[in-house]
Amino acid sequence: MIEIRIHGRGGQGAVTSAELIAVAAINEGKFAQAFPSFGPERRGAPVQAFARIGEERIRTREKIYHPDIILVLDPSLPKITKVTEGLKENGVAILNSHLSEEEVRKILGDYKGKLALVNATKIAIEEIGVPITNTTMLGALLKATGLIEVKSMEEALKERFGKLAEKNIKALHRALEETQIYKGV
Amino acid sequence: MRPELKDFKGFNLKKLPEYDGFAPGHRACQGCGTVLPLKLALKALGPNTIAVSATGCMEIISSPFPYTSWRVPWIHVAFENSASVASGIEAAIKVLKRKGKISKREKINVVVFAGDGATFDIGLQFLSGALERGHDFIYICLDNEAYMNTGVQRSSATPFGAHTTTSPAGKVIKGQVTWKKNLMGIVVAHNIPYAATASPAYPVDLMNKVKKASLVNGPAFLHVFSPCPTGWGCKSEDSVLLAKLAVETRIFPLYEVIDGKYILNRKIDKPKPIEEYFKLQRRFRHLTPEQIEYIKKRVDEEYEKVVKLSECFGIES
Amino acid sequence: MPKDQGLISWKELAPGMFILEPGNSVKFKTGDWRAYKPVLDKEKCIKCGMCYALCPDLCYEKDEEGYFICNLYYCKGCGICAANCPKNAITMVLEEA
Amino acid sequence: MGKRLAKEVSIAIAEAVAQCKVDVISAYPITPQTHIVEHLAELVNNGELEAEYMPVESEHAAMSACIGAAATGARTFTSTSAQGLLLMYENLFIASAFRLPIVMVIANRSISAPISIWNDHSDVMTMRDSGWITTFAENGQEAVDLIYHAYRVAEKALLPVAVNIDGFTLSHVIEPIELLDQELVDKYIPPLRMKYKLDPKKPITMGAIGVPEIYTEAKKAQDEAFKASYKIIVNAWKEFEKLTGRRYQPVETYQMEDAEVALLIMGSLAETAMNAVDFLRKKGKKVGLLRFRLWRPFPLKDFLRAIGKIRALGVIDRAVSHGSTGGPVGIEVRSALYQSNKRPKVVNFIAGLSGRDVTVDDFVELFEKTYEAINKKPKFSYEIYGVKE
Repeated sequence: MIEIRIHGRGGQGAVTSAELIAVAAINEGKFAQAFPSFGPERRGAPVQAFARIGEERIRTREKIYHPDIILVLDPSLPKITKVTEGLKENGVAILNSHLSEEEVRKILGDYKGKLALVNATKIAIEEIGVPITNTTMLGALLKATGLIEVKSMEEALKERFGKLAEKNIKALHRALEETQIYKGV
Repeated sequence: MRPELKDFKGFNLKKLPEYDGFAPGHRACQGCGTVLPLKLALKALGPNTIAVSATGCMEIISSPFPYTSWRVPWIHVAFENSASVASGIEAAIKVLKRKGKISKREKINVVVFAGDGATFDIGLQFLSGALERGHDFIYICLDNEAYMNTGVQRSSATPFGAHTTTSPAGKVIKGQVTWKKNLMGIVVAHNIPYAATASPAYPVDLMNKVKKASLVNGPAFLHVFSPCPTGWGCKSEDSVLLAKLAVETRIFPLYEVIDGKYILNRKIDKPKPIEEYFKLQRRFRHLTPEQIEYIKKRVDEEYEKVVKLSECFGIES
Repeated sequence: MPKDQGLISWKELAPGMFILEPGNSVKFKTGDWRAYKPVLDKEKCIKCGMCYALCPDLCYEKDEEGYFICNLYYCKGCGICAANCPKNAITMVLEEA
Repeated sequence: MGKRLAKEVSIAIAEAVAQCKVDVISAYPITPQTHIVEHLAELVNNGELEAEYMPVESEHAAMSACIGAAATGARTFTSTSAQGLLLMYENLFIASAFRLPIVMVIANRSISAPISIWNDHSDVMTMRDSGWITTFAENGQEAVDLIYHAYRVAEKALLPVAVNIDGFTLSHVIEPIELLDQELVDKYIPPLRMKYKLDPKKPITMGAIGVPEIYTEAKKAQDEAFKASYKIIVNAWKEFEKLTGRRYQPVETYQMEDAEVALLIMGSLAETAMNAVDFLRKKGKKVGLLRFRLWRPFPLKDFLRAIGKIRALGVIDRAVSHGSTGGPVGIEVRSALYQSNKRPKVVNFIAGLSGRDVTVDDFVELFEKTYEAINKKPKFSYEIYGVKE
């Protein structure tokens, strides 16, 4: 079972990305679960959403304390919250950032594991016209982990966004191309 | 005028319908001026009616198991929520008609009977919700100006100065200290098609209003003056007389509000002295001349408001 | 306690304790609440129906001649009919013991 | 069979309610049940569901409207949580006494104060004496199946049914769910025909005064009907199994065959607890798990059968009964065992209040505490677990 924690700000679509991950995985015949963090936070506040994917029925309702993957939608978040908290040693941190690996590692502090970086804000503005990075970051997730097939995610996006899916799919593909992956140090 | 009321025909005292939705053998007090308008309303509505009662005297006196005075289907749920119960019934009828489970041609009246406590106080929010949602139902408030069922406690419908067990005529504070809540104003503010005041002293007028209420599409509201010999401390034979005096002294003006337009039904140019009304009731016995003076002034003011409202719409009664 | 005071087996109750017989309070006598009874003077009566309309206890029934007659099985003796008769055709008379 | 789709549990519940061809929905928003009634509003406004949608002004009105509509012969639905359930409280008793087949989903949430939107069972435990058939779902699939089941049972038993789903931890989770095909739903839930209803053609009086000479009989009749609903419930589940292959029982067991220590849980936490059972079993500990799917009527016989030969039972309550001898479930279970020859030691934990996570590690610890009770009399009649001292 793979556990994913998504960091975003209220209104950036963190919950939607968790949902899309689950939908895509379930449509592939896998088992999955997605749920938001249930807080009083409103638009703008740092929020989390969670997803689990497994080959067998998922039978836990715990929160996710030791994720395999973290997905950070907003470039400013690592400075204000410890996004890598509990991340497994062999896990992967996928971040929206225009900075270099070195600079990002500096911000993350003691994090030594695998890293994936993409300037998702830039892609989202160029492709979708708004700095909402959730679908772009899904591209980075797919690139970094291969957890879900690109086609399944495209289908999930179509199902979720209808006419607006096309732009999001474009953003997803750009992230697939532009995401840089760095091994652990 | 609303199209539903175009061909309206009133009742004739000599030829009232024979059907009574309410049966004798009920346990109301001698001379009850609350069951009287209830009986008249059910007569006006006829058998194709579903009635809802709020908790209160009328519910108690009509249904001590195994007896019921209701010839129409009737439900009592609780004190405050009869408007919501009625709106559920109305919604059910609407959808079951659409689904063909109730004949579309069948016109079923849904009517609520609730006292002043159930309407002015504890059920006001429920009434507001049901009126705002626009259900096709009739809400009849039988206002006997206090919580009679529990032993004559004051409500927000109790008139200024009246003695009740929770607004007693004490040595310092003499009876109810607040003016009666303007319920009609609140109801009319919901922009419902039909609202009216009525009195059992004018039985045909009351029945006509009930019939109009049933004819309009959407919510209708009747505020009915309902004398209570037990709670008011009057003779049982005087309840109709008091209902009449309340109109003739301008205390309880009779009017209708159709689509927001006020129609004064009975203009009282020479009002009877208010003392005539007071002296028949023990609840007003303690009133000081100052209190009476204040009441007179305020009654005239409130009456004039209704006159002005009806004049500004220019509809003659 | 006799059945008509409500004491019946729980097995005989309709679901919800619903009463299935509409208006069965007609069986219940309220006439014994009365101290005074209304007496009609047919000479004065104009058959206007005011007593019929205003009786809170639904006592009045029309007879074959069109007079409204008080059913003393229900009449509680409130006197509203007498007080509101436009022709003073009804008088309240003390019940004989 | 229906298609397996990724759905938020609330959305799936709303779709199942729609499949049951509900006539009247009365709704008032309260977190975390809102998604259910929002989706029903969408279905009605998009013309996908022929029903009257009543956006009422309070939960009290919501239940009142359900009573009115059900009394008129309509199939009804409402949903609420926490304070909303408490606001409709007096109506709960009236709905059941009137034998009205109302179906309600409660997205369980803790009661104020302090105000909290998160999940526990303190709301539903307040209504345990209200005469509602009460079931608890463990996961999204079960939540949906319990909806179908609720209409079938409610209308056969003429009693209202409350289906409980854990707020957020179920209501807001997306997971794979299979809705039934419409034909199967139609087969399972025939059209509602009420023998007694508000009908001018056959007038009846509902809600007469129960004088002292009849109130006791009325309650006895209601109680007998309520107890008799057990059979209807079990049969409805059997029928459901025949149609779908999905098996439901009043008391679910996990690894109970040879268990010597067990935990008893209701709702979605039981799934997490299974992982603790697996973990301890691997270490050779004979532990098992019990779960009440049916809470009212209380499945006494199933429970006594299910406990097998355990020596200690840890009952996990998700509500406090202040100053009592245990949590609501703990009290009930002890009382059930009193009449039985089988008397495992019972320890009672109150855990997972207001969304406080109960993890696999926690369940392992709770098993250990329950083990201790075999040889050592617990010092407490109940323990609020995990509280910070």
